[in-house]
Amino acid sequence: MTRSATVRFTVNGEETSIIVDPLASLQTVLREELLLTGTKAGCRQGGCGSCSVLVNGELELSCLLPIAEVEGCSVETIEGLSAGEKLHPIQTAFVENFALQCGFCTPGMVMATKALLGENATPTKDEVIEALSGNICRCTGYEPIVKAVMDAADRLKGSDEVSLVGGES
Amino acid sequence: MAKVKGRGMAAVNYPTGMNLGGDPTIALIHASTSGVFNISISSVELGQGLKTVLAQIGAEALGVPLETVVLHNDDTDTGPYCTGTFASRTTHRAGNAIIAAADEAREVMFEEAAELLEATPADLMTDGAGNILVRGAAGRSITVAEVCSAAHFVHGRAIAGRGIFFKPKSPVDPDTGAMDPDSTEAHACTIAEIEVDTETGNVRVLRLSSAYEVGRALNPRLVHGQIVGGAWMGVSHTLYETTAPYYPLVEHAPTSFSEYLMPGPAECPVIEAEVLGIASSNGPYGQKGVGEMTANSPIPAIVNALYDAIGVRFYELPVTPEMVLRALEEKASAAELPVPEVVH
Amino acid sequence: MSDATVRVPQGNGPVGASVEQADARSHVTGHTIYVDDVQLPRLAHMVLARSPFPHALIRRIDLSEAEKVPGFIRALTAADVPKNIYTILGLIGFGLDEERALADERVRYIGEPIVAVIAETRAGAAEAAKLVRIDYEELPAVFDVEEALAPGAPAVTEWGINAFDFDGRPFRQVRFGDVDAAMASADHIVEGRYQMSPIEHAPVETTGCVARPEPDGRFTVWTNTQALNMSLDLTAHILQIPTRRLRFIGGTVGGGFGGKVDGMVEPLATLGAWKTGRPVKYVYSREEEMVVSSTRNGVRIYMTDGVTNDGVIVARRVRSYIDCGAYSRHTPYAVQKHAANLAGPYFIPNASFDIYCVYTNRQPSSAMRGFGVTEASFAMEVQMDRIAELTGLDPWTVRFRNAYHDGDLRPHRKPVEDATLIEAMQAAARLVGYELSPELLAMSSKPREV
Amino acid sequence: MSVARYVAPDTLEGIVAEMQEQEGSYAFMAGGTIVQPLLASGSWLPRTVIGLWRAPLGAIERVNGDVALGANARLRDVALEGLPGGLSDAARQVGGPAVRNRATLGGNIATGRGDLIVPLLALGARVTLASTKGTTDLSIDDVVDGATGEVSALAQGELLTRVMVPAKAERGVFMAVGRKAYNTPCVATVGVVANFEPDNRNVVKDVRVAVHGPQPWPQRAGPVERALAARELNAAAITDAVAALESVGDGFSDSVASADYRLKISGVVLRQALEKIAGSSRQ
Repeated sequence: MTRSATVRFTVNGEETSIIVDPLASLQTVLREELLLTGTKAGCRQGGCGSCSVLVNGELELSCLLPIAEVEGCSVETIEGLSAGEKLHPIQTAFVENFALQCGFCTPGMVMATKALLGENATPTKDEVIEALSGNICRCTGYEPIVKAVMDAADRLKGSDEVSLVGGES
Repeated sequence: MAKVKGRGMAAVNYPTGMNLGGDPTIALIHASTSGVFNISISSVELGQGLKTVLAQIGAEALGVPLETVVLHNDDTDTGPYCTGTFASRTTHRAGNAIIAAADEAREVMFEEAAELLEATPADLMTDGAGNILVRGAAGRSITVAEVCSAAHFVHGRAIAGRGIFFKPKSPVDPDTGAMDPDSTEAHACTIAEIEVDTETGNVRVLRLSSAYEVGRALNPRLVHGQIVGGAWMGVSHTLYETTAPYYPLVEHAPTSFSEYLMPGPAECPVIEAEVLGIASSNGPYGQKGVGEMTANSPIPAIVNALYDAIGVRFYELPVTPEMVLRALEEKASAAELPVPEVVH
Repeated sequence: MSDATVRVPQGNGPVGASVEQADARSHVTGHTIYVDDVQLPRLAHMVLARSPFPHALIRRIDLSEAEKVPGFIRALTAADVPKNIYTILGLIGFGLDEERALADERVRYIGEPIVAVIAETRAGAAEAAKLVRIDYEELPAVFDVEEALAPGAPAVTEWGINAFDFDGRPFRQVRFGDVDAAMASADHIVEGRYQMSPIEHAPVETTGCVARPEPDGRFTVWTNTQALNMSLDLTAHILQIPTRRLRFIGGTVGGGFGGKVDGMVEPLATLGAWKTGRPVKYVYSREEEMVVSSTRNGVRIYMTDGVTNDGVIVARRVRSYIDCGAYSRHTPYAVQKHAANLAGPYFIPNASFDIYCVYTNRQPSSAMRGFGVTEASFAMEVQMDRIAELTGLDPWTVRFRNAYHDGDLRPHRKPVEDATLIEAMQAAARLVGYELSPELLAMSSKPREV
Repeated sequence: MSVARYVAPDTLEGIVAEMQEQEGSYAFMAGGTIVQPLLASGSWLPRTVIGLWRAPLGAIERVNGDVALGANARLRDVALEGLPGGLSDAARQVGGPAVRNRATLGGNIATGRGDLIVPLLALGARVTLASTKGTTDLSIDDVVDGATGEVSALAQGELLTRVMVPAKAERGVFMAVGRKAYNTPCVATVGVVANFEPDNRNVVKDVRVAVHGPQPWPQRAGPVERALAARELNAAAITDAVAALESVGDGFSDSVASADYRLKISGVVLRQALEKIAGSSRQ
């Protein structure tokens, strides 16, 4: 059974080297090997977006990505955006705009927002809507989420990428 | 490609709560030595904001700051009974149970404070900021934390309370159907504005304007969240989703999110809502249930707007584009007239 | 309106303020632990082998191929279930012992569970489940609610009648006033056949749980049920163990909408943990959530109103068929809520309602947001517009004139309390700038002067 | 597990060697959007999965008047390339942004049902296949059998490596009707590429029309092309073209639309596409 390989990649800036089934999805490796369960599993069909992560800065559905293809890549997950009580401006915008209810789609929505704002700092409402079109939410009706993304864009304007210092200074 | 607009309205009520086999909900509260109040219940948070609202109710009834209230609802070993989260019942039931438990805990807290302040419990009040004051006597006050500490270590009082809200079982009379199934009624009226593409049959909901009467809104933003989320679900239920596209047949059942049609962010109408704060007669602080009703008025309002737009009554949901197109063709061939170019 | 006994906020407390959601920061950072996030050492995974047919007899189950899949641990069948009766309302004397936790001789809907396969990994369990070979003898099936009640229809239920029994009748009935006389006196009769097909709750988090056996004989079960106590009692009943051996942990769910009230996963996962001595995770796939988990009831409503020239409804007769699918589950209670809300926010002095809970060979339906009332509101609010058109009145006037007032008796003989439909409609008209007539502006929901 | 081996050779030759060695018992995985869900659901898969992502098959190059698209080209990159015949428009409306970052042109074609096949048929694209017997070049028309929907050309033993499309096409358009603005299953899609007589800009010199609606698979719509040949692209010609759709197929039912509706919408989309092309020909 040669379904085992060593795969090296970084997760939220930390070097990771892991012996794993090369066909295992990045989602399964993040959740079941690295216990980073902020990346969710809503469908495992590539249809809900709750497993969204960034790989080399690009938005990816971790349920569709075999871990073998992550060799040498830089992976960003929801856990990488905050440190203790210090939230990323996108996360603060979601909280203050009540842009979540059950919270299950929220990590995916935040990562889709980060990917969008990384490529387009001043998106129009339609560009926000297209950027979120791979993420399903069943509770909020999307309106507060679109508002939160526009609010996050304003918060990020001016301040360059947020530097996160872990814990209390 | 003709776009025809239409407007329609609907008005609904919705019951708060249920009785099923009798509907008890119990809450337990106890204070820590330093004045933190733990509320234990077993009602489940689905995202509607239950943990938030019930903590607000507990803090309000105890007269203590929200930050000193911690709510647990996650463990049947420690949480008392709750029937479950459905029927827009949970805030009403658990909220009333928490008020009863808070009253009991507050009574013990006031006994301890009265002893420390050498006053009678009836003279005392809370300022909501963590202090207990003697009414009319400026300066004579004590912090809740001090009272809780003294209650533990000086006088040996347990600042704790238990509360239940019980809706008795109401058997249904077999012949008349007489029953008492719920506790109060919320109401809503919705006006829908839509646009029909008469070439493809696609329907867009442009705007949903609603007035809701759901008792006192304990947390207005959370109430608004239910109204917007429910309106979106109403649009989806009316025009998009079904597990049986060829009901009553079972063929072509969708098996994934790409096959199960729901509107995306681009299909969301403008949603405006006004909430009337008319207190109910038996909800915690005059609250009524809102969670379950918020798709109910948008659905018929959209169907009525369709009649206004293209003069066709639809009796089956979902109303799909092919049903709209077929209805337009039948209407046109029946009347041999072109579809009315009516734009509001 | 409200009376003096209702508690009023003291003015220095948080009630009435839009305080931040208690778990927003935990959700938005990915810290919230949902059921599928529970990872335990030696965790095994359960996937079900299910019926591909809407109605069939089970002739033979062959596990030989499934057992060869690497990581296969064990398979559970009906024989392993201590009390193979799944009954949710039956626990409170309200439902029937009709459904199995695992089908034994007969399957009645596409997706009905037959064999629970437990393996080391999720993918392995899924592959093994697909390799369980089951021989069936297909039977005729029925999917339409009225065909199911017609003589000669295939029997979905064990006792042969495709309708739930309500005190000796195949329907729940409400009788109020004299409908025949009132209909005869009416100026107009409005009849409608309204239908809603079933919809899926589709929460982004699928139904699931993790059951772990404890050394003291108890079981800890992490679950996203909407009703912790009901699911615990149901699990104890099916496993025939005292409830003290069960500890359910949950309370934070990734969306429910009524789709997580059936307690379908906890009994089998706990049984799996018991038989294997391993923690067992049983979480629905998205396809199972769509095709197998309960849906909102499909429903067909025949509604007839007798109406006067000035738009007042003097009588309403309704016959509703609520499609519970292969098993009744919560639907008998949907019938009760439907019965109590077929007059809606209107005063209807003469009413006759017959509401059937009909069995078909469809995926069982159960509770969903608006349970029993959403369909009533849809039917009657389209009916109100038709009444307006027939009587030449505008839709607002027809609704105002029929709106109930505090103290009015509703068909199920409960006085109206906290009525505010009129006030809500007045506010909605203001919101959209619609001019109400003086007659309507003068109205209120206060009790009628007699 | 049915799958016993995973390999990802970093050269085309390595892939072909692996194909040789496994004699047909293998499945390709390019982006993973197709194979990963199958793995997750426990579906049966061949013994070996050959990952294509390491091999240099992703480049997009302009080659004297044509564009060579590697099979591994991501839909995101195809969407940004401004390709004619609506090929970039088609790529842009597949799935959500994350899917387009991962799904490949080759995978879209190999299913025989991908949305990009319609514009490729309209453009008359040519595809290059590699196999143990060497490489072969053939028209996109021969990849998906118009009569059966079979992906006959990609039978076991062949790997799609490249797609050639003209850099420019006089007038081309791709149109789709779905139920949502974004990330929606399509009811019907149409691709049209037409060249007009040099001396009379309204008269059709040659036209390729592809549709996915009348049949459960994308196909060339011969009867529609014949209805337009050598005619002035006016209302009458368009009406005849739409009528000709009837003989291409009678639609198919799924969870999104029923057969007769899908055929009706195929006609609506075809008319809109032809009107757009007729409109642009008058400028």
